[in-house]
Amino acid sequence: MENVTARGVLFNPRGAPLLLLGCANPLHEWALIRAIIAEVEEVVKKGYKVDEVTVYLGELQNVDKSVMEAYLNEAIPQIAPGAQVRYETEPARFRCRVCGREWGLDAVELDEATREAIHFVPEAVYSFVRCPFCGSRDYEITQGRGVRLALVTSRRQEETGETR
Amino acid sequence: MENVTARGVLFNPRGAPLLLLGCANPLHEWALIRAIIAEVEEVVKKGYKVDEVTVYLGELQNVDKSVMEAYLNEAIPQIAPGAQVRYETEPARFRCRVCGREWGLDAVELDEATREAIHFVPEAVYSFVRCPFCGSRDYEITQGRGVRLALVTSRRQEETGETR
Amino acid sequence: MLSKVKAVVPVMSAKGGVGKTLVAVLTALHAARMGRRVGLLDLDVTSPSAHIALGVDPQKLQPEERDGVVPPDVAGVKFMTVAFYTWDKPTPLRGPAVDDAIREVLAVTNWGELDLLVVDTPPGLRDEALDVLEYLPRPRVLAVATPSRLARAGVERLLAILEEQGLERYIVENMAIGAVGLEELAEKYHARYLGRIRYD
Amino acid sequence: MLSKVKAVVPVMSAKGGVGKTLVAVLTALHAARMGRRVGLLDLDVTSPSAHIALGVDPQKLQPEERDGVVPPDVAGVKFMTVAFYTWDKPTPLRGPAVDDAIREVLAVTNWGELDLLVVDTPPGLRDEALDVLEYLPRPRVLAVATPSRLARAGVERLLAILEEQGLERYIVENMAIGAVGLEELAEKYHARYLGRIRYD
Ligand SMILES: Nc1ncnc2c1ncn2[C@@H]1O[C@H](COP(=O)(O)OP(=O)(O)O)[C@@H](O)[C@H]1O
Ligand SMILES: Nc1ncnc2c1ncn2[C@@H]1O[C@H](COP(=O)(O)OP(=O)(O)O)[C@@H](O)[C@H]1O
Ligand SMILES: [Mg+2]
Ligand SMILES: [Mg+2]
Ligand SMILES: [Mg+2]
Ligand SMILES: [Mg+2]
Ligand code: NI
Ligand code: NI
Ligand SMILES: [Zn+2]
Ligand SMILES: [Zn+2]
Repeated sequence: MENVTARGVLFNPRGAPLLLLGCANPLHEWALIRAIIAEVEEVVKKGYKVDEVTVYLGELQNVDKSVMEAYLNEAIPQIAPGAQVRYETEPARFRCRVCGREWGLDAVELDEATREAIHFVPEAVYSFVRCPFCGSRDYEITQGRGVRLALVTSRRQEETGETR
Repeated sequence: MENVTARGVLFNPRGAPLLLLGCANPLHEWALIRAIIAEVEEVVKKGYKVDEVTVYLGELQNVDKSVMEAYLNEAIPQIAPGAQVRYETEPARFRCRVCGREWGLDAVELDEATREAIHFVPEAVYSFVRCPFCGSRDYEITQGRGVRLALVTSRRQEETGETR
Repeated sequence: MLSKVKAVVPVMSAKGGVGKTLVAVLTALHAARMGRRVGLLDLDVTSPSAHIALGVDPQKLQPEERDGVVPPDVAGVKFMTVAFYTWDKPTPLRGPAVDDAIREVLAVTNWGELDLLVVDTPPGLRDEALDVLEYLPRPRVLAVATPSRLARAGVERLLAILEEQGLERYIVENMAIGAVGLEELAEKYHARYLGRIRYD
Repeated sequence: MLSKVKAVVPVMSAKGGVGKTLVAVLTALHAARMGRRVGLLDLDVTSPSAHIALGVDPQKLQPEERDGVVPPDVAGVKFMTVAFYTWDKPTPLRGPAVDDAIREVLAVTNWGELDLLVVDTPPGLRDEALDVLEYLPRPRVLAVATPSRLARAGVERLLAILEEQGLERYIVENMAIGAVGLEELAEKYHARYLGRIRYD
């Protein structure tokens, strides 16, 4: 058993052949779904058996969970037979590098246009939000940024032996 | 009991009044010693009792351990009575962001002038060393960079109550 | 979503103010006028300025949500910038946040089929430059240089990295005033010299 | 070791190539000629260039180890740069490494008593700019700007941040060619306008 945790949004930057489900979805979430599928495919191609896929949905980016579920619950069993798919919502937390204090999204006010901008690029938060305690823009998003994946995998039987 | 771990070299950037031991040491290590002392002082001033100070000495920077010991074994008990001081040498490890492989200093060759440059600013390693597997300069120093401090502290009796 | 993009040309330099943004924008506009399917991506995520050179207001022009995010068309160029989301507000970012923003933009932008994707970048050998080399498929780097002595060390450092990574590299000399050219630099680092642009 | 430094003046701009390095070097040299005890620190750790403007070879000139690292004297200015350790080799660094390098340099440099420490910085709102605001005591920022339209958004973003952080701020206009000045920008962000430097 092995735990593969990847940071940030996952995608195959070198452009693996894209996938299945020939339907054009009108949402930007579709690109994130594709990125997740490409990542799982990549791990399968490397010879791992995927036992569990956990999709963390960060509160900051606020993606449409029902859209994610609708597609991923269909697609993942196709490319990783037997894999369990779980979803977890992660509250957004920030820690200031200047004063050291922490806060969540409930401590700040965001209008509709700002929420929309952050939905597409979560780092847009740095344009709109300052530390509520000291006013600094030098803070970290410690959790709940965007879409994140954790995979529990095992080596496939026929592939065991030396790992490169 | 509480564990305060700080990353990187520690120093008080805003320039707390500097310390004791009125002797001018001919080595650059002295500046690092001062930074450690300032950090411990700061924690004591905040009302913590320091039970243990661990000084990690990274293989990459290769500081003179005997100089560190000579001064810190004297100074730390003065500012943090009862504190145990420990030293640990940390081997340098690198992980490539491009090919994912890891290596240590034994995998690379460095001449005297290069070692000297890295001794003063460990990040100079990026000027001289590339990933031995794929040639990339895009790698992380995962451990053993430079001088690092870990403190084990407890709240002082008279100060317990609300923490700010 | 770069799988249907034929050529990726990042415009780079270790030094700022040498004309990267101007060269990137003019290259994209020129290619579009020649009938190529071309995209322009501003990866200067903390100080985007390609939209200013293009003369568009990032708050008015917005990408469409269609199987990802489809960049709007500006004078025949598909244009993408984080300024669509950060507007012209100050957006100071530390390295990991720059990297995350760039990964996000690359993951969600739906370029469709392109003959050429021009990528504007900020100066310096920082996360953005490393991300360009790490995430973009077969980058053919256009190094922008000026004849100035202060700029020269910067170009040399960039060309040295491109050469050691075995990447295709081209030099454009911008704001040429006198006669001293950068041809020998091109020769030293085996880059192709594409010629010079005069000072206005 | 900045405890005996009276004034810290970082020279900054969100845009590159506006003359930060030149302004920083000239300011330091001028102050030294006026009899001030002055230091110059190049915080452009991935593309240092102050040594080039000063005309020194970083491999020949080296700091002394004495109670830390004592910057060598160049024309009356105590000068410190990572180029003493990276020479002119390419040194691409991601954000956390930039931050570590800056902390290391600040921790080990023994400036002694100074009236003025001038700090050259790279362009952009990145780790270096955030470190300047976080680690340097009471920074009095000198924002360098040019009249160019592309540069203007950058200055505005920098001044907005300095104002919201309540920091002292000054503007110098460099490479002024025409007549349009930046005085109204200074007014808008309550910065002191220090005048302009003509194009050469
Ligand atoms: N060939 C040129 N002649 C005159 N001005 C130029 C030329 N190229 C660029 N500039 C000006 O120089 C400045 C910097 O150009 P820019 O494209 O923003 O550089 P960078 O993106 O490298 O920072 C801008 O004001 C731009 O208008
Ligand atoms: N007032 C000026 N007149 C003519 N050239 C200048 C002037 N100020 C700067 N330069 C030139 O512009 C270029 C960029 O200057 P530099 O100080 O390196 O900018 P930065 O540090 O902001 O990147 C250099 O080649 C420099 O010699
Ligand atoms: Mg630019
Ligand atoms: Mg832009
Ligand atoms: Mg400069
Ligand atoms: Mg320098
Ligand atoms: Ni969406
Ligand atoms: Ni030493
Ligand atoms: Zn704060
Ligand atoms: Zn590698």
